[in-house]
Amino acid sequence: MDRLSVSLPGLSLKNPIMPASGCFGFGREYSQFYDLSELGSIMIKATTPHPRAGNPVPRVAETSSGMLNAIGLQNPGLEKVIETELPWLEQFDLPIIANIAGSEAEDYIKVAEKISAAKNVAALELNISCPNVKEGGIAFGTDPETARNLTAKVKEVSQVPVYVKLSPNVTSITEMAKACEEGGADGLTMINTLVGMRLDHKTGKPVIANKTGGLSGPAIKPVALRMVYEVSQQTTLPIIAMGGISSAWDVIDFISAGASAAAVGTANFVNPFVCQEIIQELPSILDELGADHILDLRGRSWMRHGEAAGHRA
Amino acid sequence: MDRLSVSLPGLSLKNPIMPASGCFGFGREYSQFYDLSELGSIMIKATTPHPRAGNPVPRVAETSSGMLNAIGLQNPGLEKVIETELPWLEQFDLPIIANIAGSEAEDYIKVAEKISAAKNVAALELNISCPNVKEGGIAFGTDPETARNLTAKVKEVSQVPVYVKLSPNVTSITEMAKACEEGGADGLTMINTLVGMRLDHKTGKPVIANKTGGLSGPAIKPVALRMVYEVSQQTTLPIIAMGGISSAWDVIDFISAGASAAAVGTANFVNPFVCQEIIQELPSILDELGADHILDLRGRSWMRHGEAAGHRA
Amino acid sequence: MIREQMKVLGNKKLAHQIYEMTLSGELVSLIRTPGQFVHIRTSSGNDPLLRRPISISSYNQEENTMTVIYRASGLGTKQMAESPYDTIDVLGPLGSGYQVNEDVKGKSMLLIGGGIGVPPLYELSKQLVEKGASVTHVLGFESARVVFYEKEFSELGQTLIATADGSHGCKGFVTNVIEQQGLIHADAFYACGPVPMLAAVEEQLAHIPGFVSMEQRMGCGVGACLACVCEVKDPDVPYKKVCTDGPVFRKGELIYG
Amino acid sequence: MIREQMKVLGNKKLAHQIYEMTLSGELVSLIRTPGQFVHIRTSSGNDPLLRRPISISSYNQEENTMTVIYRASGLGTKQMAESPYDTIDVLGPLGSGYQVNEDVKGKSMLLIGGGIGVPPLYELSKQLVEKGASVTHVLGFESARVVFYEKEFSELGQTLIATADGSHGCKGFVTNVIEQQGLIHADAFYACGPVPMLAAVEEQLAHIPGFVSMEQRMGCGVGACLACVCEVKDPDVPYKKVCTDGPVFRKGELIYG
Ligand SMILES: Cc1cc2nc3c(=O)[nH]c(=O)nc-3n(C[C@H](O)[C@H](O)[C@H](O)COP(=O)(O)OP(=O)(O)OC[C@H]3O[C@@H](n4cnc5c(N)ncnc54)[C@H](O)[C@@H]3O)c2cc1C
Ligand SMILES: Cc1cc2nc3c(=O)[nH]c(=O)nc-3n(C[C@H](O)[C@H](O)[C@H](O)COP(=O)(O)OP(=O)(O)OC[C@H]3O[C@@H](n4cnc5c(N)ncnc54)[C@H](O)[C@@H]3O)c2cc1C
Ligand SMILES: Cc1cc2nc3c(=O)[nH]c(=O)nc-3n(C[C@H](O)[C@H](O)[C@H](O)COP(=O)(O)O)c2cc1C
Ligand SMILES: Cc1cc2nc3c(=O)[nH]c(=O)nc-3n(C[C@H](O)[C@H](O)[C@H](O)COP(=O)(O)O)c2cc1C
Ligand code: FES
Ligand code: FES
Repeated sequence: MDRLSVSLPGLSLKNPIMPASGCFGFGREYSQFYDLSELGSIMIKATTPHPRAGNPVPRVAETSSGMLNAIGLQNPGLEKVIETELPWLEQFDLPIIANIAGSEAEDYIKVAEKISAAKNVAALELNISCPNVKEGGIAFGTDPETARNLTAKVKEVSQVPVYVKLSPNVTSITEMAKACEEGGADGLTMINTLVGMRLDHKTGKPVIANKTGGLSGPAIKPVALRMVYEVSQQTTLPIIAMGGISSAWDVIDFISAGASAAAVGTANFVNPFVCQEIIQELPSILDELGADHILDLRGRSWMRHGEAAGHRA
Repeated sequence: MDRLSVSLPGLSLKNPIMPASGCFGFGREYSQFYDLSELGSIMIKATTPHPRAGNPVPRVAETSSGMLNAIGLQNPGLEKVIETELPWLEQFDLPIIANIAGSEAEDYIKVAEKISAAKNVAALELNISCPNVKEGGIAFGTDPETARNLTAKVKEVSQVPVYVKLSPNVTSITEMAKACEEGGADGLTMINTLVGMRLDHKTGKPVIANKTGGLSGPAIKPVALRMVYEVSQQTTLPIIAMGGISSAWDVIDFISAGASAAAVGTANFVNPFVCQEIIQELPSILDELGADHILDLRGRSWMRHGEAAGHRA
Repeated sequence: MIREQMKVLGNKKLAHQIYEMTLSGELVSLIRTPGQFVHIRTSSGNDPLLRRPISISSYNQEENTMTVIYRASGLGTKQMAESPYDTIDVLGPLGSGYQVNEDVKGKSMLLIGGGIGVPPLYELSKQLVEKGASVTHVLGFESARVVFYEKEFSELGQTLIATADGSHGCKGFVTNVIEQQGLIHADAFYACGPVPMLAAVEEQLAHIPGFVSMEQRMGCGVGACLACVCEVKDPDVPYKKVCTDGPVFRKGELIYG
Repeated sequence: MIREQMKVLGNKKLAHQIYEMTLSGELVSLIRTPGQFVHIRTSSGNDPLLRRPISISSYNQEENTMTVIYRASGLGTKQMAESPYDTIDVLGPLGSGYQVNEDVKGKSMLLIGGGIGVPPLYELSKQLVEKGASVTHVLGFESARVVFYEKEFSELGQTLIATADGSHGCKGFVTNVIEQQGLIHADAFYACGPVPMLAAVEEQLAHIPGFVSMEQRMGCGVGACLACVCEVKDPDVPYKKVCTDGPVFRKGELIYG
């Protein structure tokens, strides 16, 4: 039965469910809970050319139905990821999506070139939307021209398809999406976090050391859904959606909005089994909706009756 | 005791708490619950030159810690508001903030001219951020140039100070704020709703007839807080803050972020007494924080120790 | 109209997903007509955020008690069903219900309910009977397992059940039953249920006076937010509000979209 | 490390805002050392969203029961205190706790706790005593009304209380008591409490071996999100994770910000 299999540029997924970058490390911790081979893919933690210590603490704060984080791209650096983390992940039957980040275009190019050559890296996710670093990150993700150029440069060196991760902190998400498409992106992932803040009641100072942080979790789902709905109608690029997904029905919502796959971030912290549970629940939901294949539901929020769905494996 | 009194352009407020526009009608319904004279002010429902029927139903949908609405500026029109609603409100000891909207600049100018002449209208709130109408609304609120021009034009005709209501659906909220400042705004109100969407699980279609709606409630508070924090440091305009406020501590947060007053929207639906309760609770919180006056806390999130607060009455 | 932490005297399952909650408090003394509703907060946190509108299905103003009957289908109503708390936050009574005057005496009244539209008809029927009317109930449900209050209604008057799948009573819709049983000659009708049912009933019973109770997604429940509007035929009034102008409207007043 | 809907056997108030919850379940059999913690989900909805890290204060692996002691101060812990439910969603056991080896026999151990850092020391003390160590407890609290477990600790060894306002025991901090009572000559110390206390204790007891338990705001609780890091002195390791490398660290390992 392949009701869940999805084929996207570079990615032959047994199901369209994967943990979102930064919310699953490099998989080691969650491998204690279930067999990671059950997943469609893993979007690994952002990798930068050199090791990064990340931001001071506190790095997280809770908000109504959401959380703020400012981890600051802490990661062991390109070399360690290639030599240790990726080989460790080879034991699982999975294509890996490598999330790459940096402070300047050169950083992205360097990481893209090297990491895309790794055996199990099937696609890159260009993180041009991290709100938690002083330089780079979100700066690339809020100006269409910059995003287009960066995408084109990374495409030149990458041996695997390139997905660009969009920031929701923009006036026009479709403009950003189109710029990435023009730059040669093979797909989009969306959304990264919304910039937010929490203050300590007593002192009135920001709870997070970085002052602002990225808002994730169910609170942002309506915004993410709307953006996927808009972008999927305006570009032909496949979308891997994320933003508040914590149940199989949330996944159906994003597929209906026009996504072809879905990533789960914050919900892993609430329930470490959430990805596994979603994958197990999807078939019965497809039964309930009378759908043979999950992608038969793709775009049904905006598609006129009878139109065909796409990207089915 | 005037620990809560706040003096802003055009507004001499006995306390800085008021219901947000569209969430309190013209006050009639909530006057059944408590004496509206207890409020600092009321931001009345958006008024347009002519009566508007608004959008088809469903107009609201619930989300995690939030709600979506697409009322579509239903209102009885300028004439009725001036002849019936505003005179009715005269029985309360309150300055009124009139929220004005339209499809084109002429609409705003027309409403501003007339409504600012009403006896109890002490300030205008220029709604350039309504996401739920096809024309106008948010279009004015996402382009700095357009916002500046509109502000300037309205200023020319208004007999009372003009506050501009900012949309959070922009790449740079400070750029928008500065544009309004340049246009001559006397103050800012922020934030309006984030554009979002909810889908029906079964059909996959948008729940709201208008397809997208504006997200409000506690879910958006971290975004609102961050924006007030940014804007209050970049302009000298006083800010009336809103976005997810539902308790006295939420008010303290926004004052700490840099606002001078606070408006309560969605929370009125959850608890019709919320504004009254907040006003009653504030003094004991000031005691707890050792603050003589609420504005002694203004901007303490970003202010260096010992700096003075402002806008105190 | 008050907001009250009402005492939960009982919360019992009546049928598949259908629960009856008995509440007591001051709020009961303010109820004016059958068909009014309350707005219930099901969580003390922000999820879900909004209240849930639920009809008052019966009330006793001597004992200050009332019951609501609800279907536990979504987040909020499921919380109600599972609530282990002994009080619940209720806003009400809201809306204007069915007027029951002395002139109903001797009249034959047809009460038509569909699914979770059935509950408010129970108090209405009690009051009609008390005032000397004779009542006939036609109640439509999905299937046998969600039927409730058949006995209670039967004690007040003839009670005919229709189920969509024929698993109980007649197979079909309430309009089929009304047709088959020749009930179109009642003196007046009162209907509450899904919009398609209301539309069909209004058409079928166009020749007699009637009242319908509407549902709409709500924000405030008190008339301020303009979420709950419905279109009316009167061209001078583009919209009416279900929460305050309704939920009960006169037959012919509404445009069913 | 499992996720389990644990049975709530008891949830009792010990002092002002301080509660003791007794839980039973399979999870208990996986506990390895005192000082480990669990990650508790306090709501079934999304508000609050995240779990709450709470230390295991004692456990009984024959009966599969454990207790946690917590302060009901914020949204999540208040929900725990008020919970009428008879199960609760627990993830654990997490982190690495205090190692208690046979070589503690005959040694004099100093256990230092501050506020809600006190609970994990209780199981630690029990195990140290069981293995033949002699224990002295120095427990610091804000004031008399939040003191808990004085009797329980007293049964295991000398127990000295310090309160910031002097309303119970000595007025002052734990370091004052340690100084005054000449306790700096213990064979080793174990501390759990707020960071300023840990820093002061490490300085005061720099001459003896010791272990400290750290707190940090957490996301996942399992080592994946990198929320809970703390700075360490080893220049080759910029950060360690409280949730997996800790919460217990060796004295001298951490840089207190
Ligand atoms: C005047 C009135 C009287 C009602 N009386 C009853 C009654 O006596 N018994 C009963 O079971 N139901 C009644 N309903 C319907 C009831 O309000 C909804 O079933 C309930 O709100 C659904 O909440 P949920 O938590 O199950 O669903 P969710 O899916 O969690 O609801 C999401 C949102 O949609 C709204 N919503 C969903 N369905 C409806 C609906 N049909 N009407 C209005 N809002 C809806 C909810 O209020 C909530 O804001 C009444 C509705 C109205 C307007
Ligand atoms: C390893 C470890 C063991 C702990 N053991 C205990 C214990 O045995 N008893 C006890 O009462 N408390 C303990 N704490 C502290 C406890 O986790 C916090 O008091 C609790 O999370 C606060 O939640 P709240 O709902 O009351 O506060 P809220 O203000 O609602 O919390 C908001 C957010 O901040 C986090 N947070 C707030 N304070 C702390 C804190 N001090 N440490 C970590 N996160 C915090 C919360 O987890 C939540 O994500 C421990 C913390 C850690 C890290
Ligand atoms: C703790 C944390 C760390 C994150 N780190 C990264 C990262 O390294 N790279 C990235 O592209 N996104 C990162 N994100 C964003 C998520 O991948 C995701 O886009 C976002 O959280 C929205 O999804 P969610 O609501 O399911 O969490 C991080 C999010 C969180 C909560
Ligand atoms: C039902 C509803 C109607 C609204 N109508 C208006 C309006 O007419 N004019 C306006 O400027 N803002 C309107 N708003 C936005 C609110 O004034 C406020 O900016 C927003 O809801 C955020 O605050 P909150 O989270 O406290 O609700 C409306 C919001 C809601 C929920
Ligand atoms: S629900 Fe707000 S006007 Fe009816
Ligand atoms: S809490 Fe996630 S790494 Fe420690």
